[in-house]
Amino acid sequence: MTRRLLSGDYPRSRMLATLLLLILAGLAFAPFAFPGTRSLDVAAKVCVFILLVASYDLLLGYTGIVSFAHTMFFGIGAYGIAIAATRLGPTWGSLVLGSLVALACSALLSLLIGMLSLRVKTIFFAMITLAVASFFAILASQLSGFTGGEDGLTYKLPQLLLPGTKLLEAPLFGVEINGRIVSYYIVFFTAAALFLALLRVVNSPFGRVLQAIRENDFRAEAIGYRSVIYRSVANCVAALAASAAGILYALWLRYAGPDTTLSFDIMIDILLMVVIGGMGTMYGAVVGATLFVIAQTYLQDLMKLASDAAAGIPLLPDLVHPDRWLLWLGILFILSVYRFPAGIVGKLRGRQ
Amino acid sequence: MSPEKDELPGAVLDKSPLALIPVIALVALPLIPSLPTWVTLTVAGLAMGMMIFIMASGLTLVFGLMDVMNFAHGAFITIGAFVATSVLLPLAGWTRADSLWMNLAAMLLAVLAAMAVTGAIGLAFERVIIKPVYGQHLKQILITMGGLIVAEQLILAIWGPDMIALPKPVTLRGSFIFGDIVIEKYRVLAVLVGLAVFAAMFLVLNRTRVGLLIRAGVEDSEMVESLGYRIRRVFIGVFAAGSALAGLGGVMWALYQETVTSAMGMHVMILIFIVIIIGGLGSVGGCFIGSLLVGLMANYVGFLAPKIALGSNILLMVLILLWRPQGLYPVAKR
Amino acid sequence: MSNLLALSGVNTRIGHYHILQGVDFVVPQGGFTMLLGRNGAGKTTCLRTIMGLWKASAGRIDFDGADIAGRSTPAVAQLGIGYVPESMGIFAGLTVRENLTLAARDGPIDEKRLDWMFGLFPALKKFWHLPAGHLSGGQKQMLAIARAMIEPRKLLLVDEPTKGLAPAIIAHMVEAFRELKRTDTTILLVEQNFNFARSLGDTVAVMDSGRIVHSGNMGELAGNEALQYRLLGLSLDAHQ
Amino acid sequence: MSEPRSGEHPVLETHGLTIRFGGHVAVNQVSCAFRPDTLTAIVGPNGAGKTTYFNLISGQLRPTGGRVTLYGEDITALPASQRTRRGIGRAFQLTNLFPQLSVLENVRLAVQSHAGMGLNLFSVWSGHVELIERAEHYLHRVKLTERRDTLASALAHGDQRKLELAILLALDPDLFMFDEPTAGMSVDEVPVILELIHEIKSQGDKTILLVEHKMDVVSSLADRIIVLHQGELVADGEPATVIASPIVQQAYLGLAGHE
Repeated sequence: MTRRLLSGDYPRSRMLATLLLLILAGLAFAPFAFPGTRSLDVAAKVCVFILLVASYDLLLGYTGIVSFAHTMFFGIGAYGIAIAATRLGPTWGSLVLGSLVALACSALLSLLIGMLSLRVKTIFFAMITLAVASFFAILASQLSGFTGGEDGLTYKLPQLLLPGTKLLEAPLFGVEINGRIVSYYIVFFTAAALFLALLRVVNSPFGRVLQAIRENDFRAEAIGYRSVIYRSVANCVAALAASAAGILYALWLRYAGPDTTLSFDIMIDILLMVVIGGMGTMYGAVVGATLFVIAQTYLQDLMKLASDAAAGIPLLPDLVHPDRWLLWLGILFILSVYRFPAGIVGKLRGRQ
Repeated sequence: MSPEKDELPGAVLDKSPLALIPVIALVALPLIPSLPTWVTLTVAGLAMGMMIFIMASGLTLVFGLMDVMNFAHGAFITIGAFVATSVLLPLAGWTRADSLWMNLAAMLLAVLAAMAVTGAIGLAFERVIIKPVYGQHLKQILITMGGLIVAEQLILAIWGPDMIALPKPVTLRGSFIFGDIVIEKYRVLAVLVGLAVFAAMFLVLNRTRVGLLIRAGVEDSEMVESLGYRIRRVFIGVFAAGSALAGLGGVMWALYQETVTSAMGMHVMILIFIVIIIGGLGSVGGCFIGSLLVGLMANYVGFLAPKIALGSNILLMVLILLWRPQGLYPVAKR
Repeated sequence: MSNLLALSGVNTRIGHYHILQGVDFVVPQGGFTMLLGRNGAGKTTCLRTIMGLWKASAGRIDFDGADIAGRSTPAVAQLGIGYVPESMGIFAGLTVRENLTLAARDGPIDEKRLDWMFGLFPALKKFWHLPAGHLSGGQKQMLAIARAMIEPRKLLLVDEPTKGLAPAIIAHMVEAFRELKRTDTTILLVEQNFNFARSLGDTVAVMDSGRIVHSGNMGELAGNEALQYRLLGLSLDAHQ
Repeated sequence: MSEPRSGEHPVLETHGLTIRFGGHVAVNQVSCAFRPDTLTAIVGPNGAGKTTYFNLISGQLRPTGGRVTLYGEDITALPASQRTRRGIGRAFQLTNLFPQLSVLENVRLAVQSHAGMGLNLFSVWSGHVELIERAEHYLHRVKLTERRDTLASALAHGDQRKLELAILLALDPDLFMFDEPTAGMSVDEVPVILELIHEIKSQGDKTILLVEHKMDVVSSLADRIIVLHQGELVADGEPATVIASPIVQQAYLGLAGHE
């Protein structure tokens, strides 16, 4: 059973397995273990980003493609729900329709980009995706009648998902079972299922071909694999998964805007998570996303203490200022690329 | 893609991409209601193109020579702009004086300071960040992205997160007016500086021994070493020079916009990438033409349909890639 | 005759491959040494290791009285070694003149030497201002050789100068090398064309699988068909 | 692939095949037909265009002129991967593997390609036991079974050449192309390779092209020799005849002055 679920790709490290189980348990019981709006927000964000980062790992770690358009697909998913819910009203039907349209758009766009530019060198592709993604972000803010522009869209969801909806009369384990809990578990289970699906993809015959192409695409062609097709399919699968993550995020936030889904800052966050967690491992996405989101939320509190303590010393307070937390992650990122390309997961596996 | 094609400015054999500039200008002519407006927009477009060229040329030259694409180049532009604020704001007396020479002297100081700082950072960047990942494109992208993250945070730590206003020096404000034609003075300066940079690059590359070394190094650096030259030193020099040009571009762009933000480098990076893709990765001549095309396109479309200005540049990029999948002047090597 | 160059126990690894596995041979001062062997034997790697383009993992490379193993390529070149790689390494976008100007490290090209070179390779004079990419294969090879000797060098390393050239051009090349020989140039030349090698070589070293399997003077090898067959697989009558 | 394959119908033909690099014509107007159950050796001096001719046939290069047909069908425009899928298998001169994958995985990927399972996204690769068994079979044939879990990059040179051949066998092609299969091998490793080529040949329905320098190898294996010189086909025929012809004596072996 476990073997089937994990597609035969085990953590291969006791430490890593323990860490993953802890994260799984934490997320599965988050509403009860960490009650409170802020911590549930953190848990939901972790779920969404695990999926988002895992889908990026399929591209970066397994296929060796650097794309800067991943947030674009994330955004398409989020805006799909947002626009459908705004225009067609808060019904299940409109959510399904919005999701399907968003997924179709992502599939089409990713195949188009792939076919047009995946033949070329890594750098060329990275530059083109960066240009296309920024164009898309600007488009979203320009078409304000449709997308809400810079302000984004806030919308209602079906009754079942609203905080005001109580499902049980009495609280369960001291927690009131309302629409937010339902939303959370939709996010959690969908993200978990899709993560396992991605784990399956990288361990499928297809996934092995991707790694072969990453290693030596000339030879992969010579033994009969047309690399542009494989890269395009990988690009498309990753785009679909990113859009799914966007859909979940929009469901959770009941809001979609450029800053939460399309901005280049999120692209940088994804890069940080995948590299620090461990490229080409899938589990790196779980570890990286969890650590990052927790750091984003709680590290700043810690840094505030440090910053106050360093008051009076020139520049140092600025460097450990809570707003500068990315500085330290950036340095960790550079060290990861040089010293441990397989990230935290690689480190943990290496110890065994 | 014949291998003997020369990729350097002036020695460009293939003329058809050059013709794109007048073609775009002529296509725009009937669409724009009046001739003076067209002239104004054309000059504005060329000026914008020149500034983009200053910022992009260093990046593409470094790629052509060292096969390194520095995704943190935008941060150098931002740093150049912030250094300009640190120099020009205390020199308010010079910039507010109604004397062209005082104004230019202040600008020159700012430019020199910006170029010195970004050049030095470039040098350190090459040694610490890029040197270990030569030839590994994927790691290069990642590592320079890491450099970008760190650099942006350092900028925020030093100059703060707020937008800084940077007014143009007094005598460079306003416009020359010829009848109905209005030409901003600063744009004239931008065109002059851009032409000077292009001419300087052309002369260095084609008329000096260092230029000969660089051109040979772009083709086959191993052979240059086999002839007894320490090409690495030339490479590092070019990297520092490319970074210094980013600093110069940052000053020019900041004064053009009259505001400096920590995100400005990233914004122009998009334009710079479009320009480099259009021109062909590593080609300085292609970069020059690409910059002018993008500058003109942005101004014409910005006037006709402001909402799709950036989209028009993406469209231009896609069209050119459909015509020439590796850009206007593909650099055939490696 | 003293030895200008001597390799002893040279090992070279490229990535995971152990290409040179203890190479020993000498290049006597003032003579032509031919390095022969089958494809993949390690001849090119040998020249590249001498040039410092690959780093020897073990062994000594003594040139003109100093161990140059481990020195950088520019440093090796500055000691007076000229190199003509198999690919010829022509700068296609530079003119013939620029190619030669760059090769003249010590300043302007010596006119007398240039005239002598034009005598050897008239095509270079004809196409002086043409980008070198427009030259034919043979002309490129001539430019590559001219570039390596535009200034006096103590030693020339030449990798398969006859590769892909027509017989008439090879004959011309032989003449040019004979002319060079009269100037007491020392040359280490990698070759597959045995006839060419025989007509020029004074001494010979034969490589196989990353080792030297034979070395001696050329006359001995040229006169011994059984040895040729054993070392180079050169025989027409063997299996008829 | 449904075309008849009797001895008279060529499997592969090149028609006026030509490629220029700048001013240099590497392969010039080469027309030649290859029939099944025939081993053709392609010989010629270094730089004669043999490997380039191979690259044109297997699709690594596109010709500037001429056509390549497989069972009469024009495949000039097909990429290398499609030609492999249609039955052209090629071993490379310079070893060209997946260095960071295991020996078994290198072969398994070829088996998987032949089985047409590359686009299978939702099954676990290790569950396809039949593919792994077939890969093991091919490893056994080249005597590499013991190294199955080694990374390809860690193999000795001779073993890498063997792995190269195992990959080729795993593709189960109709047309085998060997580019100097014994280059750089030690003397005791060569017979393994030659025996393997002999086995393939004795299957009877395969077409084999072989680029080789060693004349003893060529004359013991080949049914036919073609000679390339300066990119042109200068001789074609029975081994004994071709080797004895004056043009070959001069052009290929450079032994015109054979005392």
